[in-house]
Amino acid sequence: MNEKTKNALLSIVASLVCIVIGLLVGFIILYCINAENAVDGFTRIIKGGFYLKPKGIGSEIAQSAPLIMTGLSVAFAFKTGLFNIGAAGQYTVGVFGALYFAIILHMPWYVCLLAAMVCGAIWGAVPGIFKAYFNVNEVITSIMFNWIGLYLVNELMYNTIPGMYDQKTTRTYKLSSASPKSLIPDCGMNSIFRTSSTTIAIFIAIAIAVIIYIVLNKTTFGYELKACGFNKDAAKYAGINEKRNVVLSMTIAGALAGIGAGLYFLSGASEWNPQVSTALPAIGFNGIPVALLALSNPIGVIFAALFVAHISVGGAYLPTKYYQPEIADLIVAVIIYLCAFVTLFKGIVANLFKSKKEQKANANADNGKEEKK
Amino acid sequence: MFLLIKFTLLYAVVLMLVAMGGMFSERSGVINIALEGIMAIGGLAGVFVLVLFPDLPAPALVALSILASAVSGMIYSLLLGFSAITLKADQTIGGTALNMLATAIAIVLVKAFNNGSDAGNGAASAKLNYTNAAFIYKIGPFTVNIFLFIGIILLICSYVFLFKTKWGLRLRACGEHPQAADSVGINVYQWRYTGVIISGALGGIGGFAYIVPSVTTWNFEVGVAGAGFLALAVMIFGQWKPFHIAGAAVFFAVFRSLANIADSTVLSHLGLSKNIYSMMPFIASMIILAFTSKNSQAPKAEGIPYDKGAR
Amino acid sequence: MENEYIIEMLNITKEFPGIKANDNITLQLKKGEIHALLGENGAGKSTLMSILFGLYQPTSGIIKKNGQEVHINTPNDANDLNIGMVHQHFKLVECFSVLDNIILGVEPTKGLFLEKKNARAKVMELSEKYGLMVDPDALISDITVGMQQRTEILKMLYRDNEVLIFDEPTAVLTPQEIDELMKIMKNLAKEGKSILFITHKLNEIMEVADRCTILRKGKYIGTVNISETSKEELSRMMVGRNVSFSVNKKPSKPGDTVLKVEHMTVPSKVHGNNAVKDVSFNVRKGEIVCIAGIDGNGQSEFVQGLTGLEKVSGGKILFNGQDITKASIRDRSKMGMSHIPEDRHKHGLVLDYSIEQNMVLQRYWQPEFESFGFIKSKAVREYAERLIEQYDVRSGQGPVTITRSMSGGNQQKAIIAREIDKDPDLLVAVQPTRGLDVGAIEYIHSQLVAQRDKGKAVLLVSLELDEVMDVSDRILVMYEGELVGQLDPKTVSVEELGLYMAGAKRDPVPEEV
Amino acid sequence: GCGSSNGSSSSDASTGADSTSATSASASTDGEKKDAAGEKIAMITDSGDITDESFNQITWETVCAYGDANGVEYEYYKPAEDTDEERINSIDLAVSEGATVVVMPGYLFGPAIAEEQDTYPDVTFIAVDVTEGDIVKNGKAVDLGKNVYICSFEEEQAGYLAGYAAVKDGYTSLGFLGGIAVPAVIRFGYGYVQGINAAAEEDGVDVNVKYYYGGQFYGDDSITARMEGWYADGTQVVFACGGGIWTSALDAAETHDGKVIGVDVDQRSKIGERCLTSAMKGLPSAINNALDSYFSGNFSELGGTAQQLGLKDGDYIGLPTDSESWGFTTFTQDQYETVLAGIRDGSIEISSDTENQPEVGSHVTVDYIS
Ligand SMILES: Nc1ncnc2c1ncn2[C@@H]1O[C@H](COP(=O)(O)OP(=O)(O)OP(=O)(O)O)[C@@H](O)[C@H]1O
Ligand SMILES: Nc1ncnc2c1ncn2[C@@H]1O[C@H](COP(=O)(O)OP(=O)(O)OP(=O)(O)O)[C@@H](O)[C@H]1O
Ligand SMILES: [Mg+2]
Ligand SMILES: [Mg+2]
Repeated sequence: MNEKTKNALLSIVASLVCIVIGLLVGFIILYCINAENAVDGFTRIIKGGFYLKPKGIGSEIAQSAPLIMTGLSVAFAFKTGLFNIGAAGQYTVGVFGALYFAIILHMPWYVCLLAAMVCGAIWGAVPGIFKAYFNVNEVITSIMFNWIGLYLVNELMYNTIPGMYDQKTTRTYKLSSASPKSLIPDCGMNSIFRTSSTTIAIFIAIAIAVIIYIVLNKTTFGYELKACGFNKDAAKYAGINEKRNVVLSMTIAGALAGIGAGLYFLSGASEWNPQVSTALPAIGFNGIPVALLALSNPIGVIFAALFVAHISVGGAYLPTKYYQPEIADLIVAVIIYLCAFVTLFKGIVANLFKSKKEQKANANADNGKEEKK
Repeated sequence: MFLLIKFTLLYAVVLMLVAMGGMFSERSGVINIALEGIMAIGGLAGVFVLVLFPDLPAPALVALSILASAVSGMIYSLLLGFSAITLKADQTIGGTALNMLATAIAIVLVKAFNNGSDAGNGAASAKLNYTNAAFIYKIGPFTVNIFLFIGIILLICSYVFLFKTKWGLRLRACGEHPQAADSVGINVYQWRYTGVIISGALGGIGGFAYIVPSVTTWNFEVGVAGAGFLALAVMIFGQWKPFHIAGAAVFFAVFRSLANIADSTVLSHLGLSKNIYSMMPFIASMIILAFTSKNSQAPKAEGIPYDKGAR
Repeated sequence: MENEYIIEMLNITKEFPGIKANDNITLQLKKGEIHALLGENGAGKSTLMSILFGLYQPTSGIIKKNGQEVHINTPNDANDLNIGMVHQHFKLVECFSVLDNIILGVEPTKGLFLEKKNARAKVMELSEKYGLMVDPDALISDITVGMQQRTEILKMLYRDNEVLIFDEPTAVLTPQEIDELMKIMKNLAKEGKSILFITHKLNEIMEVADRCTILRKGKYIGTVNISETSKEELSRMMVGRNVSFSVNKKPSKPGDTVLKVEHMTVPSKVHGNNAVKDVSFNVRKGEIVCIAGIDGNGQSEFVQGLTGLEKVSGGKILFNGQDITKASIRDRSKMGMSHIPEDRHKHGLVLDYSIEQNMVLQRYWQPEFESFGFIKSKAVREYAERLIEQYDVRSGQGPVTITRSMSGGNQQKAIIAREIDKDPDLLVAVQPTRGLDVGAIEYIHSQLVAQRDKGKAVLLVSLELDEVMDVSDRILVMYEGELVGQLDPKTVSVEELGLYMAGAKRDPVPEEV
Repeated sequence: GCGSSNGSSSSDASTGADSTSATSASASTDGEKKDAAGEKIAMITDSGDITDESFNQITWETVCAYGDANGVEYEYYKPAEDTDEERINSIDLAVSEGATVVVMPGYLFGPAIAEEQDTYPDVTFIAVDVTEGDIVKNGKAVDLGKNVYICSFEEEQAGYLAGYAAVKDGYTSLGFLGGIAVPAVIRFGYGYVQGINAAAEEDGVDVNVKYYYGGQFYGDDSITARMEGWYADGTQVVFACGGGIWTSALDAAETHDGKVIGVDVDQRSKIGERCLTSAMKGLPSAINNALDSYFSGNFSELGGTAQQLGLKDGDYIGLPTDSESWGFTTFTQDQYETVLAGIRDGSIEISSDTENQPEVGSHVTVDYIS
């Protein structure tokens, strides 16, 4: 078995360990709060959308599309040595781009999606520039720009630009009425799942994930980006413009998050409420655990996102008689905390059968020296 | 005007305390993104004390609640220490996870508490109300809260500890060159834990100082609304030095208070919306960071897990 | 005569994942003696000393002090046993003052607070007594390597250590400074201190040591009295064969100029003024020009300026007649400049990439390996396999081995292969043999000479005097960022070279030869 | 048992007249009575939580009280996301778990009702704060099914009363602190301004009003700070109109000796003697009536209708008149009665327009803070 496949296997095992432990802790919490309903509640979480077929599955799909994108956003940045905690902000600005082009300009959906992407990209680029040219830690910048983005978008939608905010619903105007042609086509999926916002968004997201995978692993561009991520100095030594690459990868990360926003809001799933300025969209932050769980592998992100969407939807089916809705959040958060250690689990699992191999390696290296003399 | 001063002091103390917390952690070599979460936990613990023992004598209540916030902050920060120091996991990621966890924990605890307290059926809110009279003093036209004094004392203590005691010397050595510290018999792990735990205490008190003097009801669904992150910016702006941090804190606090009371000052004529004002401190800090961190004094070994074996 | 030995390390074995750094080694140190520890790179010297100093725990074996078995689990224990160590890589906190570094760990306090007055007095007294001149208030980042080392020694003396370990202390010093150190060590020994002294340099051992223990590939070879042995015997014990100390090569026949540097000036990262000052010289086809000098005299900055890693603040660089002063790193590489970097881990390799990925680090973008933005993985694989074969780079799984898992020697070979195979007009080699064993060193030297004989230009930057003397055709000495002399290795003596390196001697360097 | 940490109990949540009808499922005439056993009341929350101290909480508490009084099972559901789809899913979930009556607070449920009323013809839907205009299915308004009863309130009347009374009581510097600017809140606020205007014009006194939406249904430090700014700047009374947001107004009022006007229910019990009065709307009574008519088998009367409940329909709107809740000094109960009468017979007309701000006379200056 060669290095690559072995490595992949390790990663998968490690992630599964995380999930299992996370769920276990989750169950314990359920049990502590209310013992006799713990099993029922837990099965609901495990079943996720399947507890309410077919609609649940539909909304699960609808929710995983943006999650995949924000997950990709974070994962992509990780691969290039950056921690993009700003996906939430880039997502928010992306929402504005999508909805402005839809509600005000009545553009077809793909144009709106592009707008979302561009807006997200801009919001990602700024921290990149700060990192590359002022050496400000991108984590701090991203956090700042999350809030700036939120306030800015709310200001624009609520106070500045007339015609986006609907007094009656206290949300932005529904696309179904304001600009139906801006809705992402559903190709009959809505009728299958008897939902209103299960669209081809999921396929777009998966396609993009595959593209990102190819870019990272098969192209010179990806080679450069990863080189910067692993070792800035070596990249510079190899004649790679590492500053430019930092900006680029943050821009791309932002673009991905922006697309995520587009995929969600252009599927008519939801409208933006510009009055609420205390919380950033959770989908943005959940991109982090998704990326971690996937160990930053673009393909892994797809499954990680499906999983997170799965248990979040499932969490909503907890009987409120016995469990507050936050329990689900707590369990997700616990899993996240464990994800911080995926790499660790990986190391542990690896060491179990790595050491022998290494010895061999060093051995032939040394014999080598002997022969020469 | 008096109001502006009042709120500036109020926020400045909070930001200063938390930023100094971050300083201790990073001086020992551990980046502490988790301050936001630590604040929430510390605030929660303190408030719980206020709710549970409302009829303690004021001084005892103040002391006990502040102690509770500090201790809970320490305990929560241990989670960061465990992941970052013992398990050598990525510090930023661990911190982020702790932030997400903190709000969830706070909500669940408060709701469980409210449920228990009136045998409700899930209708319990994530809010706690309490009285804060014991914390607030009127000096002439000024209203100040006890945390102002605590803050000043802790500021001086921090400075002395960091630059005038052997512990400070050792702590800083661990953040700058852990191998060197190790080679002269300083236990790097132990000192990094110390740094993280101190940051937990300051963060916890900071969270409590943020919640209690300003209102008598707190909705724990919002955690501490980004104050912890702002404190991180304050710390960088303050170049990891106590008194610089204090200055930076005041600077940010002015913006924050203006955002809230602008419409009852001359600024009301500008007719700027609250969104604009809320943006200001963040934009200001970005600009400042851009200029300051070119020659940043960040501890050299911060963010790098220390591994004895590695050469 | 119970315990004539102050320290005894008996049957010490230390294993690291995949390697036995020490294999059943016994070392006995007499009171008041200077005991040399000799061995190739990677022989296990530092490891053994690290064990004595409590940084590593031995896999097996025991340590005795004055006959009693002791357990040294931390440097603290070592300190308590009055054992001190000057490390191969200094362990000083850059942004602390000399004094703070000395007292770190044993800080004198009055009540809760630091109390440095007496400490300063004691340090000054010690530096008087042993002639260790330091400025107690200077920041480490601002002082010379020599003073940093004196600080390290004072660290030990301040702790009243009686067993002093020096790990390759002379590697960074000029012959003059070395003589200084030798005197100091003799002094210390006279004062009753017992000294363990690691070095690669036999004549140093012959000069100061009383006895010498030799290691090879982690194994104990033997302990000899210096009075009863010779350099030749020592070296034979060290490498297990007769070593030819000099590289055999034909005289060079230089062609026309490849590189011409005019008045180059490079600002410094650490201190305010320039690291490289108004340097001018040229390099011609078919010669190996060596820039000699003590670590930290601007060689690194000079190379960074030359290869484009840093901006030069003044002067001109002409490469094959073209001005490349402002050219990008990539362009310089395209024009035929190769660079074997000083720090293989920082610049030379992406340690988390596989060998094959590292092999194309300088040329992945060339049509040979890229089409429409995609990497031709097959071409890369074949190319890597060829180089691995040709330069015999050894590793676990061939081309897909993650570079981090390789030994330093093979990592270095991979870099050499990559850079030489570019078939450059100019090969800039910075300490190409650093941390490698004799076999690898011989091989790399022969490769450099081969380049020269193919009519290429080679610019070698080295700290190792022997390397400088053996390999180069022309020596340029750099001192405090300036070229202070151009010497002919065939005529110049090591001592004279040392005087130049120390700045004690200097004469103008012709821009053109 | 029902109740919550700081929510009001359903008894003081219902205004005057309806307190009779609150728990009288038995007091029914024709139509065969439903047997509580097989029945289940489900409540779905809108974007808020059942602890918002606003219509979600009041609805929930009313449902609890009703269920307990009549031995009917009840439960609430919180949609996973703030989307129509998830609201619909929640209804599905509720029905799949045996709900026969679904109670929903808030205009957000319009599309969900439009969707589900046909899906579950034999489930009864009761929605408050919903208008016919809200019942839209992909862009087009649809008419109510027989199994649906929706109602909204003329909050502007309550706001009007509060504002009018405050000015009549001699206050000349007032404030309005809304929660999220939802239609109901806006109607309260604009009514408040209209009432202030009317009183100011009558007495010819100059009145200034600060008008602001907090954007949330709970108080926090920044809103408290803002309120302190207001009171310090001379504001005497603040109409805290948005769930739990009153805590911020009260905190500030305490430090600067100001007054607070409560909303939805008589909040005297919560706010204390700083509570000048409360602008009440009969959310509980409306829900109780609907539930009554369902369980007494007369739902056909209400089914398919959309009511606009105001003073003309009964005591759905008003200020608390019992002595300890009556915080006014110069404003008398008689004056209050005359205004009520005026509104009832339409001689006083109050605009319910939420699109544009009410125009005011020369005596009143309103400072709308964005
Ligand atoms: N931390 C470590 N982890 C793994 N292997 C190590 C470690 N330290 C040393 N080694 C291995 O042990 C061997 C001995 O290393 P050591 O540094 O003691 O050699 P040395 O004689 O000091 O070489 P040098 O002359 O370069 O200092 C080396 O070959 C190295 O591969
Ligand atoms: N982390 C490590 N793990 C295993 N072997 C190592 C490691 N680092 C160095 N070595 C080995 O130790 C020997 C000396 O290596 P190297 O020169 O890189 O370390 P060093 O002596 O600290 O560096 P330098 O010689 O530049 O001071 C080489 O044989 C190298 O293979
Ligand atoms: Mg060594
Ligand atoms: Mg070495």
